[in-house]
Amino acid sequence: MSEITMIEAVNLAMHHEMEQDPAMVVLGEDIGLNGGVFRATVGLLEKFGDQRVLDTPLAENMIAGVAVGMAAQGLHPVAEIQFMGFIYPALDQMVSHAGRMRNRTRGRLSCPMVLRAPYGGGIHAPEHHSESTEAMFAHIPGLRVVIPSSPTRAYGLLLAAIRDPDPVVFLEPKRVYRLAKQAVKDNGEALPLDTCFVLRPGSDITLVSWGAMLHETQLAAEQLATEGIEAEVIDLATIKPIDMETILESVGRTGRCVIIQEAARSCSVGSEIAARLAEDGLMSLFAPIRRVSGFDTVMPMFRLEKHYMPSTERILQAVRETLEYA
Amino acid sequence: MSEITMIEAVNLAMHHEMEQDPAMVVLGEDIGLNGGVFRATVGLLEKFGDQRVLDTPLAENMIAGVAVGMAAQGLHPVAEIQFMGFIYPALDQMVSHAGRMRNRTRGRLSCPMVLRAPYGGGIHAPEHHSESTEAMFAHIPGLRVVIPSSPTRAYGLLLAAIRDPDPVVFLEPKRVYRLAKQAVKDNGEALPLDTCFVLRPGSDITLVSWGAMLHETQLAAEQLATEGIEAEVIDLATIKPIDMETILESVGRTGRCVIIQEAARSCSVGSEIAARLAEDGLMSLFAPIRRVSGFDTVMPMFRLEKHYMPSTERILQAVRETLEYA
Amino acid sequence: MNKTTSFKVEYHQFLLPNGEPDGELPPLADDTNALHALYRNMIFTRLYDERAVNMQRTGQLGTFASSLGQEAIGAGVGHAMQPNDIITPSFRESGALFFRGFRVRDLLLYWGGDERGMGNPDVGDDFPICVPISTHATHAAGAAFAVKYRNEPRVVVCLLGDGGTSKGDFYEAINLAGIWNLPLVVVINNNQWAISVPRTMQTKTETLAQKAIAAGIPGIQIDGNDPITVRHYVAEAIENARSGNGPTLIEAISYRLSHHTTADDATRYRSDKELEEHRQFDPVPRLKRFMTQRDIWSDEQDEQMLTECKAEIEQEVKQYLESEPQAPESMFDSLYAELPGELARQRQSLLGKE
Amino acid sequence: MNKTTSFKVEYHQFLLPNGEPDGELPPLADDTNALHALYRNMIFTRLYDERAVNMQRTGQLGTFASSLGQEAIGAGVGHAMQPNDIITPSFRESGALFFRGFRVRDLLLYWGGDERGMGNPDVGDDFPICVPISTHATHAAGAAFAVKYRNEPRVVVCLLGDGGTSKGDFYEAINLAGIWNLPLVVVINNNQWAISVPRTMQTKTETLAQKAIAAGIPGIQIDGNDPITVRHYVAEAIENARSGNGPTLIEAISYRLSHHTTADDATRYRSDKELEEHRQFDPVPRLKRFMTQRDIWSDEQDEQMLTECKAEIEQEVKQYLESEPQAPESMFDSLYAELPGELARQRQSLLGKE
Ligand SMILES: Cc1ncc(C[n+]2csc(CCOP(=O)(O)OP(=O)(O)O)c2C)c(N)n1
Ligand SMILES: Cc1ncc(C[n+]2csc(CCOP(=O)(O)OP(=O)(O)O)c2C)c(N)n1
Ligand SMILES: [Mg+2]
Ligand SMILES: [Mg+2]
Repeated sequence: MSEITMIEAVNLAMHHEMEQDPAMVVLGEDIGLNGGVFRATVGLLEKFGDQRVLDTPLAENMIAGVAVGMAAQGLHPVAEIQFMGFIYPALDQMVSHAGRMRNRTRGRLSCPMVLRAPYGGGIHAPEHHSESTEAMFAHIPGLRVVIPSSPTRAYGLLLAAIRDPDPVVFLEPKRVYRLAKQAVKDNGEALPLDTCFVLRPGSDITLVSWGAMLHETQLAAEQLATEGIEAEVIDLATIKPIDMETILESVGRTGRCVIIQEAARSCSVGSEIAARLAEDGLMSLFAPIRRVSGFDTVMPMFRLEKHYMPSTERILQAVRETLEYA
Repeated sequence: MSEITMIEAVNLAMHHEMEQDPAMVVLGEDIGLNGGVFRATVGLLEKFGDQRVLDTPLAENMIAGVAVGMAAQGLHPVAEIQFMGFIYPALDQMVSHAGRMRNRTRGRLSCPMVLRAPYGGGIHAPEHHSESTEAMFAHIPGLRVVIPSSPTRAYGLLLAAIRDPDPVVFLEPKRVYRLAKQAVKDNGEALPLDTCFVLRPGSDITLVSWGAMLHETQLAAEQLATEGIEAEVIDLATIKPIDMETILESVGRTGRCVIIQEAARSCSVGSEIAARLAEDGLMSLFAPIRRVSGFDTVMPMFRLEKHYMPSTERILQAVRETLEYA
Repeated sequence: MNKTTSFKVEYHQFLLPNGEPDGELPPLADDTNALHALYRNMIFTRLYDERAVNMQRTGQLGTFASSLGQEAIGAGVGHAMQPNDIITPSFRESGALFFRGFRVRDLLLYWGGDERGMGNPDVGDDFPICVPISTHATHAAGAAFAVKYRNEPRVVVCLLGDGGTSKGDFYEAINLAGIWNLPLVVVINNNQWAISVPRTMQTKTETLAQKAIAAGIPGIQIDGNDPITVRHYVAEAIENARSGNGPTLIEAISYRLSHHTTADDATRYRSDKELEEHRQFDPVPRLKRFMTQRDIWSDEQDEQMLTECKAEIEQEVKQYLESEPQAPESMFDSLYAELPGELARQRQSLLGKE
Repeated sequence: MNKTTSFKVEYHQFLLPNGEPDGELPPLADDTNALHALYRNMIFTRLYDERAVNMQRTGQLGTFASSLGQEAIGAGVGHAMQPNDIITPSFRESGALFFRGFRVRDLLLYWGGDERGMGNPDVGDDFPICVPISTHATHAAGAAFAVKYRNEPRVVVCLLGDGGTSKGDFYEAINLAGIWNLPLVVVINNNQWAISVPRTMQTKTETLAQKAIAAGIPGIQIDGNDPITVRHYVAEAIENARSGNGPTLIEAISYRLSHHTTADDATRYRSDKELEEHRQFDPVPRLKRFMTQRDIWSDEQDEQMLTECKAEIEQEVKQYLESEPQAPESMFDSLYAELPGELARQRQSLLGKE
């Protein structure tokens, strides 16, 4: 069992499942011989051939639509969108068909597909290569939306996504792709698609985050620990559905909550969590729920991206204000 | 000054502005000779000719993209998407270009376009004809999103949208199109694009809603009034930006808030309002913030749509629970 | 250096509008059973349409799209397909769907606002009616890949309209079908109108079939009001695809004799003159005349078939009207294979048990 | 009845790869100033590319897309346009952008992650670089409508790649341009690759030019590595559009001699052999040889021009490197004409003044 990066874990999960599941195919732009622009699909073409690893023409709407058609006819397509900034043409298929096929046919047909895409900023990429628009997908009924934050969770959650009988949007925080290594056991064990992960227990305040922002969130928690403040850090992991039990239980104990996301603020996943806390956990709150998030601006080009993305300092400031609130 | 319906008010505003503004053009499917499937553009072709009133081929992505191109070159296009259920192919253009043109060129180019679409349920329409996905647009930086709820506000807000130097998504609750008439003065006066309308003052509870749901919301408020409960009813009207001042001020007085929307619940406009209240108005709350909304399911086909859409009863129940909360 | 690459698009027709053959006929013209089946399907569809329009008027149905005048396309396509083939229909192809095993009550449920219409479990793998124009074209390509991947001798047929050819989905799908050599037949029902937008405002091309050239696949134009032509060329394309020879685009030229839907008033944008001129191309009398001339159809048979079809339709209408509505909570029950907890709670709240 | 409609696509080339003329040359071949300008632009672009790739390697620039080997397309297009025309560029057409008035520092700013690159106020109405493939094709159509609407004698030129022809946007845009008879020229830079996907996996068609047939507009194929051919046929199409004769699609055949971008490693998917074979078609030596043969270019001139170009580029690089970063709050300042209140508060919070 070797230590691997998150991108390697993504690759490993696909290797594992293609071996197990002859109905699984992989499709997308540059995913064949090139192995994907981030190398997520490296080795798949060589191992499984060009009828299971399909380089497509350049058309994201088509990629998603073809995946819907495949999935409705018994295949398990895992489609890659090269960057989340190019996912919007695929959104029509996700909202109009993927999320509806089972419901519309009362279960006669279904849509067991996965739409994978790297997302988020922080790697000095060109325009349109750094977006975080998971909220759009989390608003769409009939989908699941999953965001891993570490190699082990990427492996287990991607396996679960591929095996899930319904469409899953699987967003990979590309800043984490090679950030750190973890020992990942290739044992084919999937993780649940409806459960948060408590990365750090704590009793003073609850920090909820997902994807790459957990890095800064955990740094903040470590800093706080040196000051004697114990922050509970929760990795949301499944953006849709949201495991509110875990969050409510935590906030029930801490009475304080800061939500940290890279995405723009308005109508976001952070909004939803805050709204649910305000609905179901209001009376356990000692302080307002703070959201530390991207601004409601276009993600700036990379020279300024660090000012857009929440920093450890911004998180700490929000935590301090929340703790000091009386 | 005659009494007119909302759809007539929409039509009137376009007539008014085309008269004033030679750079304004109207485009979309069936908007010419047919006058639009809801008759929003009736008479425009006859009056302004086929170079200003443009029936397009059937392609929503193209309609939005062409509008972006027109707007960047000095025209003021008002594009119609026939139903919101078909707006998703246009979303790519709105997020990737319309909302970014000014920012990306540091103001060298801009995008003064309007994307109009009827939305929402309740008229027994076929599949895909009853969606409310305003939240997706409200999440997109650089856009404005506006939803009128009456003939006068449709007239004034649409004028404002057309004159606004930035892209505006203008969503028309089709259930209200012919619901009631109002006297609308064709005086060319626009309404502000960043201000709520308080439709009914009240001191016991704040009800925030927009679009067609204001109908049920106002019915609920009337019912409550007969019971001696004074609900303040706020028409959000501008979904992006949100006028939180007005809402916070109201909730500051009432201490209780119910948000009513037709859209699915997760990551919605209602989530955003609740989150902001939980952030900036928490300590004035006597009770949890309730959201009465569509479910996180596919909008059912019309035989069941009334069970999906919030009813006056569901609103009343939420209000009562909020009032009784101690 | 100057080089030239050339392309062509052919137009085919067997029966003239008056039912007379135009040149040599295909073997199909001698297959009485097949002709009877095509004719019955067209009559059945027309009667169903008429009934459905009336039901809409009396509030028993929602917005409805008739295929009046275009029945030869649905009939020809439906008859040309093997049971195991897969259809991805638009919303205007009731005739084809009847051949595929959808019942009148299924379609009435669908247009009556009830999901169960597309849920008929006996229907096999066919796709449900697709409302967002041309979005099903890529499904058809994906489905065609799936059957090819499994080496199944099945073909996918996608139906869309003239308006549908303006949408990116259509091009993206046929382009993929070309390069992946998929067993796919795309049939354009060119009924000359997309609601109020005439074919001539949809695209500058002389034909819609030539759009195939952009995908490097064969494209042909056929008389879509001649059921023999439709059945023949669609079957040829299907069997060609089944043999591994890849996709075909077929433009079937027809005319929408009805309003766009019951929500539309075509008199706003279409002249009576144009409408009347097109009645002469009606596929139903055309096939009837051909069969009568050949002595394989009589007025008595016609009468009897009409009576039978009407009875069957009434029987189905009755089933539809008597169908119990779905329970409100059904909106949750087919959404996911397993309902997530947060939705289970929303479902409870719908039931009033929060 | 059988009828056949026919279509064709022509291929044009003036200079052979070795710089020899292939048949009769156009007047442009005698326009020394024009040839010098084309040549200088190609050289300048190549030097700029080289410099930019180096800057990326040393961390002074972000991901960068070179146009090595394809300079004739940018040069020919840029030179063929009138100042008042409008370009909608892809991300790989630096040469055309230099002709349009973008400076090296503008492009470096852009690839250096700074919005000001596309903000150069001297640039007029040209569209910024478009990263999402082919999404600018519809902008081009909209812009073409705008100038036509105002009766301005202007033409819009849209540049996109072979990969870009697979995307629905492309078809939707040319279809509209056809039916609306827009003053639009779409030039496909067919450099044979879309990152790792070869032209042959992108579409089954023999040419990309034939995709024009789907829109009912003229489509031609030209040697995109011959700057004289590019300049000539693009100018012809532009002037044709200016005269009210509508759009043209031009497939300019070239080859990407570089990696896709600095983030790409083409050796993973492309053979050295293929790459080496294509070096013979390089447009830069081709034009140089032609000019030398005609005695309108000398080695001294070449040397001098290289030196001048390098100096100019260095000057610009210096400007770029010395540019003060934008203030962080600039991300708010060009978002709306007037910043909404809620964003003004977010802006304050960025400044640490909540
Ligand atoms: C994407 C999309 N846009 C708009 C509509 C609304 N609409 C329904 S049918 C139709 C016209 C379709 O024309 P055509 O493809 O020729 O099919 P026909 O109705 O003639 O059978 C339109 C615009 C839709 N259903 N989907
Ligand atoms: C919509 C979209 N999908 C994917 C990408 C990522 N991407 C950037 S360039 C490229 C290939 C483009 O190929 P082509 O159109 O031939 O242009 P070239 O790079 O060869 O100039 C891809 C897939 C993108 N920019 N936009
Ligand atoms: Mg039609
Ligand atoms: Mg290319």
